[in-house]
Amino acid sequence: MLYRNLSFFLIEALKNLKGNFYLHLTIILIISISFFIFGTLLIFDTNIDRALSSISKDLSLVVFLKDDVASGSEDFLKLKKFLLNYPAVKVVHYTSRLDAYLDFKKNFKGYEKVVEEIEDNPFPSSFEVRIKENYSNKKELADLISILSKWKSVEGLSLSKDWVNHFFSFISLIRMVIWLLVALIGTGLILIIYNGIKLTIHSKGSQIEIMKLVGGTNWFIRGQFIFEGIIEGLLGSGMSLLVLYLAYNLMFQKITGAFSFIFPQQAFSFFSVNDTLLLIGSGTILGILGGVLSTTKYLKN
Amino acid sequence: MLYRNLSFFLIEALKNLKGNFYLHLTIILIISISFFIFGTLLIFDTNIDRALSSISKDLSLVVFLKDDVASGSEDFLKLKKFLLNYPAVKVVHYTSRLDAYLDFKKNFKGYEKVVEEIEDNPFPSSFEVRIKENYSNKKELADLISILSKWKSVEGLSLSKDWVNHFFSFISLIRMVIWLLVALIGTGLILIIYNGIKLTIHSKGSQIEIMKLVGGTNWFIRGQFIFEGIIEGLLGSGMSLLVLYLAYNLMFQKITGAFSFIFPQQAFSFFSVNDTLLLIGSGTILGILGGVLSTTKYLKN
Amino acid sequence: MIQLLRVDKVYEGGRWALKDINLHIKKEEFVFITGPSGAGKTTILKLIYLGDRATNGQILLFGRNLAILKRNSIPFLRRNMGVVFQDFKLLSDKTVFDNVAFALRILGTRKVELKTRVLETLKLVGLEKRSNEIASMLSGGEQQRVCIARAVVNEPALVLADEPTGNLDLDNANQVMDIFRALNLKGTTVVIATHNREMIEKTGKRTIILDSGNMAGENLPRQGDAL
Amino acid sequence: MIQLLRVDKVYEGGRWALKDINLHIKKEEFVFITGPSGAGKTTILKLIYLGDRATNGQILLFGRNLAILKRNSIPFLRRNMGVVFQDFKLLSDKTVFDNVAFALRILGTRKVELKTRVLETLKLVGLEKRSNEIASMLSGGEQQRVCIARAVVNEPALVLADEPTGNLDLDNANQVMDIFRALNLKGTTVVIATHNREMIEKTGKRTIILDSGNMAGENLPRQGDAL
Ligand SMILES: Nc1ncnc2c1ncn2[C@@H]1O[C@H](COP(=O)(O)OP(=O)(O)OP(=O)(O)O)[C@@H](O)[C@H]1O
Ligand SMILES: Nc1ncnc2c1ncn2[C@@H]1O[C@H](COP(=O)(O)OP(=O)(O)OP(=O)(O)O)[C@@H](O)[C@H]1O
Ligand SMILES: [Mg+2]
Ligand SMILES: [Mg+2]
Repeated sequence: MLYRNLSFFLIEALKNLKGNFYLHLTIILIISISFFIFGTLLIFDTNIDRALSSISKDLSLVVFLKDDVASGSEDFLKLKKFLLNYPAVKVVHYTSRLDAYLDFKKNFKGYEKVVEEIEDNPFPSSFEVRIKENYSNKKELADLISILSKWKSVEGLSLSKDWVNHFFSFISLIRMVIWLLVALIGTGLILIIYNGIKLTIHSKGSQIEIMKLVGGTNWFIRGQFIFEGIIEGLLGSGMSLLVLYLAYNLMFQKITGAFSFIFPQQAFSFFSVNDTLLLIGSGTILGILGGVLSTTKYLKN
Repeated sequence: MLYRNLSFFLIEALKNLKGNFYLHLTIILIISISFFIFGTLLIFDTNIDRALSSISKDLSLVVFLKDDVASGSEDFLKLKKFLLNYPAVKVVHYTSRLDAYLDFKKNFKGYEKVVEEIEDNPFPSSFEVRIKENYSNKKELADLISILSKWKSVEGLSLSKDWVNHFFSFISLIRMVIWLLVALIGTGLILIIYNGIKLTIHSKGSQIEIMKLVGGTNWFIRGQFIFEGIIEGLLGSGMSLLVLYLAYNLMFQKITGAFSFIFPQQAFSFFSVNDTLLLIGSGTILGILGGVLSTTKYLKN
Repeated sequence: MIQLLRVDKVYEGGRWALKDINLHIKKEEFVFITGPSGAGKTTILKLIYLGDRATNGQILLFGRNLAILKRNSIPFLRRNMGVVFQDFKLLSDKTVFDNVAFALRILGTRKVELKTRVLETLKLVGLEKRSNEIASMLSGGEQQRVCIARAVVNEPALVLADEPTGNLDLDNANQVMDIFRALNLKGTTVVIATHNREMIEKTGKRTIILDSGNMAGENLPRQGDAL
Repeated sequence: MIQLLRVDKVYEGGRWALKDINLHIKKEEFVFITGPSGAGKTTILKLIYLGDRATNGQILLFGRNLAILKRNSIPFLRRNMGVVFQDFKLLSDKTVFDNVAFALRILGTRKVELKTRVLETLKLVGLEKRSNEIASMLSGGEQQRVCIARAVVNEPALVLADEPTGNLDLDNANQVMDIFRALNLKGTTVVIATHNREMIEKTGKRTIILDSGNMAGENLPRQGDAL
């Protein structure tokens, strides 16, 4: 009897979906678009969050060398060795004057002419020294800066957190807007879904009424509406994930390009399989809830 | 007769709104949320766009001075005069060694200790030279860099477009996501609204049918549904603007704070009166269209 | 007034609801259409009030050929008819008054006159005290009478009534028939589809008998009666 | 079987639909309820099938007091009744078959048996060939017969029929009455609300007469007939 009922429910649900096509298309679209928006914002936010948590640890110190310090010279090697052995230092990366010049040319598209017309290469060679996370607030770092600022081959120092700082406050603005959007859209969606259900009630009300008058129990009547809800929820969340995935693949080049330029150590990624299942699961639950709630009012008396 | 009809339509529209409360609340909410999303994205995008167009012109050159050049010395004054008179230069701003030190302390919260334990102030004094827009690609700029790099009080140069560059690619990523969202939400909304209308047709179908059978002309029947649409559109767009405005005011401090930190010359602003009217106008038009379209099918035969 | 010439009606799905119907109803005539359930009574009326189009044949109404009538002329043609539908077709969330008034509102009747006429007509069907109640809350017979009031409120040239007394007791049914007869005497053409033999016999008017979509016979009006 | 003790029904808005009704319908009885439009016939049936609750008084059905019946017992009580509604209440976008089958599906009847019984019942009302048509596409009388088929398909202990022949011609009406009589002979209690005096007289069963919500009289069954 259970199997007979379940298959009857499924068939009736499919018939209802077909019969009331526009109602259900609308519900599916609403679910789908909600999930799409949430999905996009989530993907975006997760990626930024991950990137930020990696970048914020990368405090780095740029040590500019005097122009007369050659890359193989004794002083150069001594400095390099000192840096490599210093406890607070994680990685050391050397940029020659030529590299700096080429970097500049690459980063300042449109200014190549300016640079080419400069007779001397104005860019100093430098060591970029990445500091270990747990040292960033310690005396060793202060000592390092002290020592380096007195080192005779060193022309200057720069703690390269400048743009990152501006960047952080900008990102926090963006994330604030994102969460503002999520909160307000979320509230709105709950209202829409709640009212959409009331709407469904109105459109299904007379049918439910009749089924009750003929002696259907609450759960027997609910059966088909719950199946309807499940189908809607699955289709809605599934569709949004599909569109999201297609969009992600379509834009992959551009997004990952832009992203990796800013966060070189961080790949821009889609949802994990777990997250995907979670989203589809919550779509289904939304659908079941919709089916139960939408019938509850008419089943009350 | 026209006046009699119009007031009848308005009254019937209001009765319909009351009678079919949840249907209309849903429609209003859908319109409202759509406008809200568009509004937020538009405000955000317009502001960024405006800020970018101002910032992208601000190429600036930082001239670091040797530690032994005092701020009143002859060399200092000579360099300052030279910079101020140079044709490509727009504004010159001096930062003393102490200023640089304090700036650093301010910008690197959490590193104060590091800095305090450094015995010598390691930060050079500098002139920040803002370049006139139309000079940014010209020989004068190259010459300036050439001259400065040979100037004896000058320790080094830096074209400060570094963080701005990263920043730009990040912003372009954000804007790409925004427009991707807008495009997809837009498509989705058109579908939702179209189907919402079909849904309205179903819920109003029998009423329209009956009115026709009793001899109502198409426009007589449409009258009240158009009024319904207008009311929905006005309420929908009005509500979204109100929420948007409240959110804007509530977050004003934080948003403008973060914004002005990044774009100091640019105030973060809400829609202009014109834009507001435009949005409300398009809400109304959407409503009218909804009313006309939703009745068209049943009026066909 | 109404002329059907070799009219067929085949519904989607292939059901022949009417086959080769020829019928002439004159101005100011009072005609019954009868026949068993599913004979095609409602279908004939539907074709006349343009609720559907004939599959084959010609229908002339008020001197116009319905087959070639333009869509936007339909409302104006309908304003000359009052129709009592078998399933009432009331605006279920509107009051009794608004339901009846609708037929006058589309004609642009002035407020005061509209009110008087609606209440007068409701009195005829015994519902004058119910004018502010919502239509769907009335009993079956009461709803049927609202529908009749709506059909006659604008004193149309033609009244089509489909089973107008199916939900009424004898007294109310007689009252309704009196209304139709009175209208008929004032010049309105009346066509009533019904299975109620008693009513037909008592009234003694011309009666067209349908069976499974075919014309199965015709009883002429009793002597001494008008057309 | 059914007992109404001093039952009042006041609808929202203050309309007294029933006043101080006392009524006892025995098991296997066949009873008519009659009275003019708006008398309260439909309301009495509604109270019995629990479509609404009485304002005052007690109703006992199958030995249970409806005033204190729990909500989730209602469906099981209803499965012992078949109801023919005055406005049919068919699932309008489902087929004739599905409409009738629904009353069996909720009982968990097996597929094969379900099909046989639905088709048999449709045959009784002369619609066996229409089982795959959508209910809303049928004529008024055909819809009424579907509704009757649904009410009797599970051979319930009690049949309530509200104006079950209002849209039917004489032949079909007689056929329907035959079905009710046959069920009654097999032990089903039958209560029919109708304004059709002819039918009441011909059948000669006990008749309760309502007027404006009051019990206005009662005709006892003709001699020689069963209860
Ligand atoms: N919309 C429709 N689609 C398909 N078939 C239809 C439709 N309307 C009516 N029919 C069929 O056409 C035939 C004639 O129907 P009609 O409603 O004219 O009968 P009727 O004489 O009014 O019967 P009743 O006395 O039962 O109201 C019936 O067999 C009916 O099933
Ligand atoms: N839901 C309701 N709300 C308010 N009043 C109602 C409601 N249902 C019925 N009534 C009123 O109660 C009274 C009795 O109605 P009921 O439907 O029982 O009459 P009836 O005897 O079935 O009449 P008919 O022969 O016309 O079907 C009527 O005056 C009716 O208007
Ligand atoms: Mg009919
Ligand atoms: Mg009734």
